[in-house]
Amino acid sequence: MTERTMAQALNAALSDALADPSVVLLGEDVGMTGGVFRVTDGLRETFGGDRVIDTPVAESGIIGAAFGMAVAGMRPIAELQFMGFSYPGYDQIVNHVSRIRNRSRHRFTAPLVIRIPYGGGIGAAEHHSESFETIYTHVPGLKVVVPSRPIDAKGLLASAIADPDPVIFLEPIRAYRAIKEDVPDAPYLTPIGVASIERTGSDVTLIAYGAMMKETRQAAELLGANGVDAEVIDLRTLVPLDVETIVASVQNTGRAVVIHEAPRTTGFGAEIAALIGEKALYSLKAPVERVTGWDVVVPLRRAEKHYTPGVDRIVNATMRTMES
Amino acid sequence: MTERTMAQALNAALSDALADPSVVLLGEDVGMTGGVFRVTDGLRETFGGDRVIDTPVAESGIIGAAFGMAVAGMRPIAELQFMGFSYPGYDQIVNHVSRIRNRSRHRFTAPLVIRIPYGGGIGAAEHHSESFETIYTHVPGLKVVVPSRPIDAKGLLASAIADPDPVIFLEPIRAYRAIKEDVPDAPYLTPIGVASIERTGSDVTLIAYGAMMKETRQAAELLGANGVDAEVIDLRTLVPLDVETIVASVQNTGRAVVIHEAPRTTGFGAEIAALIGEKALYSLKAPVERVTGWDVVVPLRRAEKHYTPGVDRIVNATMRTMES
Amino acid sequence: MPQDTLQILAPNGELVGDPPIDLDRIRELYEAMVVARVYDRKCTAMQKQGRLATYAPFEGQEACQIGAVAPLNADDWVVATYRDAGAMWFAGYPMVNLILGRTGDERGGKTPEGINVLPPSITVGGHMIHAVGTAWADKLQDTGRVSLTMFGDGATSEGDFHEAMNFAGVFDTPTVFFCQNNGWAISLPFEQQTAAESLVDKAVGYGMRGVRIDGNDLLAVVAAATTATEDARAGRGPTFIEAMTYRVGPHTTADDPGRYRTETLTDQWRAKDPIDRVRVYLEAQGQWTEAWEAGIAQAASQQVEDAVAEAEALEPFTGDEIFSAMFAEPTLPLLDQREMLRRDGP
Amino acid sequence: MPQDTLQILAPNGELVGDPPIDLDRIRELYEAMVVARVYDRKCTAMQKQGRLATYAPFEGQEACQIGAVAPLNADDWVVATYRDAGAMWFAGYPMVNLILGRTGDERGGKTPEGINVLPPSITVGGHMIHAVGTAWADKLQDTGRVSLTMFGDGATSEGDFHEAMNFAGVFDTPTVFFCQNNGWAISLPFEQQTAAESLVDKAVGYGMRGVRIDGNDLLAVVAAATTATEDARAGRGPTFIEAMTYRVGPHTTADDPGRYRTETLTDQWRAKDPIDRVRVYLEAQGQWTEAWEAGIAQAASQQVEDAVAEAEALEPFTGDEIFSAMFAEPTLPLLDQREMLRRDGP
Ligand SMILES: Cc1ncc(C[n+]2csc(CCOP(=O)(O)OP(=O)(O)O)c2C)c(N)n1
Ligand SMILES: Cc1ncc(C[n+]2csc(CCOP(=O)(O)OP(=O)(O)O)c2C)c(N)n1
Ligand SMILES: [Mg+2]
Ligand SMILES: [Mg+2]
Repeated sequence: MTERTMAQALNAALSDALADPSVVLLGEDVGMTGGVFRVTDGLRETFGGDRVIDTPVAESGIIGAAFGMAVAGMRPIAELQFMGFSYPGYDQIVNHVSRIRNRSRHRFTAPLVIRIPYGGGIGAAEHHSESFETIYTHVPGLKVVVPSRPIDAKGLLASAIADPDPVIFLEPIRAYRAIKEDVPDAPYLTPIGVASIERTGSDVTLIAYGAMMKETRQAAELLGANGVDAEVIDLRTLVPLDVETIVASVQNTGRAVVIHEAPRTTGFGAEIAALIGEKALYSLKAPVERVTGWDVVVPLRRAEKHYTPGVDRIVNATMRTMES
Repeated sequence: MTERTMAQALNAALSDALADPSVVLLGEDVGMTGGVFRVTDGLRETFGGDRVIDTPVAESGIIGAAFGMAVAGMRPIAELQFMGFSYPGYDQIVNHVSRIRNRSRHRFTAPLVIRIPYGGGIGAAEHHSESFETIYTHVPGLKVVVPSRPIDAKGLLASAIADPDPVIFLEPIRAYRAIKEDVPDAPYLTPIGVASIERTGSDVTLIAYGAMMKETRQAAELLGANGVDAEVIDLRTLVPLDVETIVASVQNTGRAVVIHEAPRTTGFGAEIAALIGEKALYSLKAPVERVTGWDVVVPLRRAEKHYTPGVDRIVNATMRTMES
Repeated sequence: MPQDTLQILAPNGELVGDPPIDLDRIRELYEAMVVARVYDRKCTAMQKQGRLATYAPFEGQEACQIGAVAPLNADDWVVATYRDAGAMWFAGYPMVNLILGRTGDERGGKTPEGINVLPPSITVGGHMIHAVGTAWADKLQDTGRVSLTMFGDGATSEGDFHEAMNFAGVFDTPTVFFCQNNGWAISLPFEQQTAAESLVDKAVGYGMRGVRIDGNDLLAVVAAATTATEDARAGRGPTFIEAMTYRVGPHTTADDPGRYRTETLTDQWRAKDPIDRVRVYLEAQGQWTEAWEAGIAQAASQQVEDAVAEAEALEPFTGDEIFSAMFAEPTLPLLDQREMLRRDGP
Repeated sequence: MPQDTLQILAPNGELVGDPPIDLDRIRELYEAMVVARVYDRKCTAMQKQGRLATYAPFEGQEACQIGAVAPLNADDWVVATYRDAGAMWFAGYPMVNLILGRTGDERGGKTPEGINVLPPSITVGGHMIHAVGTAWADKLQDTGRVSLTMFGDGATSEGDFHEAMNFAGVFDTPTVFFCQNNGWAISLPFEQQTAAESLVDKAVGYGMRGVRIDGNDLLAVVAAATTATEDARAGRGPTFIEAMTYRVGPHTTADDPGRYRTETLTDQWRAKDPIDRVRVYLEAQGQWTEAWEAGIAQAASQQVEDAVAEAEALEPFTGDEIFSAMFAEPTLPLLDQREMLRRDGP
């Protein structure tokens, strides 16, 4: 066990993975500088510039080349610098990465991980605060994973790399260094597709993932202090979703609040709310509340706070569900 | 009045719009051939190659150039050949088209229409049957319009072109020539953001848009014959959504089925279901049913029928809501 | 032909350079071109009968289709397009797979083990970088394989072409970029696709070798492709080949070229037919008989018929099967959806 | 400098070619370079104090920043990047707007009426095509305006660069492509971005005029930019300019260049400073005094301080305001969300 930030935990998973010679890491500035967020720090020194590859500024090229490598039997890990810079690679992801297995009926596959730092809360420049996970969850053939804490980050990334199919691995920027926790030193796999009940509770289910887990945990504490016993679910994987855990919890509590910083319309919260409506309608004591980012461009530093859901917003929404 | 297919109605709207010299039309094969679907037939002959512009095969370039033209005060209409070919232009749409007004606080704007044929049902090759409207509805700053019939197509396209903001105009491929109806010859505007109640009913609300309106209308007839009185809403606009019309209807009927051919997870049906859950929970007599495409690549011709929701699937889902 | 265009066999069947291969090999490649043309015409005909979906004929481009692939090893990568059925077939992709694809059946995409021909790219431009990735993997793993990517003039307008060329240059991958400049991107003539004189002018901007060839000259194609393939295999990096050819047929069976071009130019190109000139040459060398060609054509025609029959005889996918190749194992949500389809029907 | 690189004023301040402008104009542009440098250093300093968000300094690139813009008219388009604050300012974008942007306030993006400088592009590569679109509109509407787009060496790796260059060539738009090849795309040196010798080698592949210049030579920059601008305005189409320069500072205030480069090369470039050489030249011509420069610097410093103070004094956006510029009029769903924010708080 070593105390690690999420960035360090991810670094450890990458380092473990690179022991396999078919794994390579590629992206802008991942080598010499160790990446914008230093997640790949030291890896080039250890594994060499042929394995930890600094590429030109070309997201479509990075993903397309990684795809070709994966098809040829390697296990590439592509890093994009920010989600706001992932869109030039979107065509490659949708039209090729997600489809080659189906297109070739299992003959060719793309066991590739695309790591994308996402989310706001650090007062960054435009395009540096995006949460557009929906544009990936909507694409058949992709798995979408979002760790919220160091220990999961390491195990989930290891699973993503080992996965026979392409995984979009979303890394919440403001969680990179937010907390440290004990992370095992030996490699381990945290399964994809399994949510984690972080706190059990009987009054209401709070469902979140990634960076918003922080505010969600805080809200749960605050609610607890006010006599509301919240169950907290960290989804960890968006696709394939652990529907069972969500539904079982809501059937028990009768109330749900789903939290994300992505824009509201067709955000992932819509999917969760729809599913709950489908599978647990008769348990619901109150409408499912969605606490989300707004349908606006994430404001810049001076006004960003109006965008990202804060503890208050979660608490207020939860209290509203308690009134019914 | 002239009987027109949707393709002809769109052609008429484009022809009307081109009377304004600031309007130009650009895209692959829109000029000499009149477009893959012949929607722009004859326009180059009438307005010349400078106004109806055949471009190189470069979707990002088409949208980016159209964006620049719009910023400089023109009213470009960009055509992409199929939604499956729209992804290379996604970055331009998300990072520039949708944002320039906010980025410049109204100083620069992008009054631009991006026409995208979408949807399946014609047994086309891979990438030619996509319904990924979610990747546009999720983007703040875009309007998303989907006509289902000739008369709306003409009026909505005219409104889209007149709109001061960017509009993603989705044209259901299999509705291009499916029906003819009387369409006024003079220009007119059908307002964006207003759904149409196509059939009133008291038992259940069927909500759909675009190509799926055909099966939805048929299902409603069939249900009617079986004593189930369905209200049918054609959304016509996905963003901004006419929430009021939906909610009022469901409050009245107590049941809802939402139908689209897009993949299920974070499809637009999730948003509708979530909204109904939020605003009409206590009216609901049964879970909102989502009748959607599956989370798979749209199958090719020989198996496509398993993908696109058919009348049976809509009827069965509706009957299930009636049982509660 | 513009200047600096490699030509070895002139349209009249006379040698104007040194053949890169011997007569036996020329006969083999000639045979392949004939099969390709028969296949191509047969598909067009079957499409008209409604037995195939839209088809993109490559008539006029047979020298490229066969010559580009000729120098490859059996396990080299081929990453090509909807118009490259001839090349894919010659590289080992079975005809029945090609036909299955054209009937609208995903099983066409299942390349046999050991053959590294990817299913055809339907989108324009996105696939070239894949041949950089496969080549890069081969370079890193020292397999000695080469990746050939084939694409049209139109594809060079896409940003992905640029990124592919740039990556190949920077990472010095064993990739052969084979561009069939057939004069058209659907209705857009070459002159309106770029202000450059020639696509080969782009190579220098990527620090890449570039060569322009008569794409209707089998021997020029083989010569250029062989050099490029050998260079790639020997670790000398990528090459860009611009083959000047012409699509004499429609863009696809759904296209009406009368809307955008006259027959005059097309007829000029028909006169430069890639098969005719090899026939004239072979005949002059006493290497061709009508009976031999008729036999090949007959067998090819039968092969296509058989493939279509085989494809049609195959039961279409069940509903269950559409869920079965999205992931190595269907996920729980997919199984749930499969259940819904079973329950409510399509 | 590689061969074929236009230079007029050598690093030692001596003329090696014909100045394209007279001494008065050189003094004006010198003054602008000084203001730009003061602004740049001041921003870096203020960022360290936490008063500005991440800042991307352009020190070493002042000749490009000022010279590229010098030939423009007041209403020409400027479509540039996060590193082009000097150019944007000189083109009429107020300093307070630049600063507002750097404090993280959208109001910085509100260019004054009449000035056609777009807010800086933060994404790399996507903006160049916008300058093709604006230029195309101007061509269609015969306004006589020109569009200048500025970008780095790194941006030429993006597919969008290719599409922009290609469209400009094909549609012959009045666009000036001004590439500051400053040697780095963050940590990636130029040699690893492309296998080409030089970026200007790309121009021929687009049928475009291309010229490589000493980007630290104000007079070479002005000469090349003037020719390109005049050509564009006269309907002679686009030009690609590769200006060889160097980013002597970090990529941004968040970057540590020590991770990827040594100071040796940087020091060599410092010796070729774009401001120093003009000073030496002007001084030799009796056109420069220390007092004059101090005055300019002092005023510039004050201007930056004032702009930061003004920006800080501005009330930050209310919650309501984040909804107010998504559309001409907020949509009903947005008004609904505004209500939710009012109700539940942030
Ligand atoms: C990304 C994308 N955009 C548009 C299309 C539609 N389309 C199909 S073929 C074609 C023209 C391609 O021309 P070229 O590359 O020269 O190949 P050719 O058809 O001549 O063989 C176009 C525009 C597509 N398939 N993919
Ligand atoms: C699409 C996109 N990808 C990646 C980035 C991250 N990024 C910011 S600046 C930069 C390097 C750009 O280099 P260059 O174009 O040479 O400009 P310079 O910074 O040297 O002025 C990168 C990769 C981005 N902003 N946008
Ligand atoms: Mg072509
Ligand atoms: Mg640079």
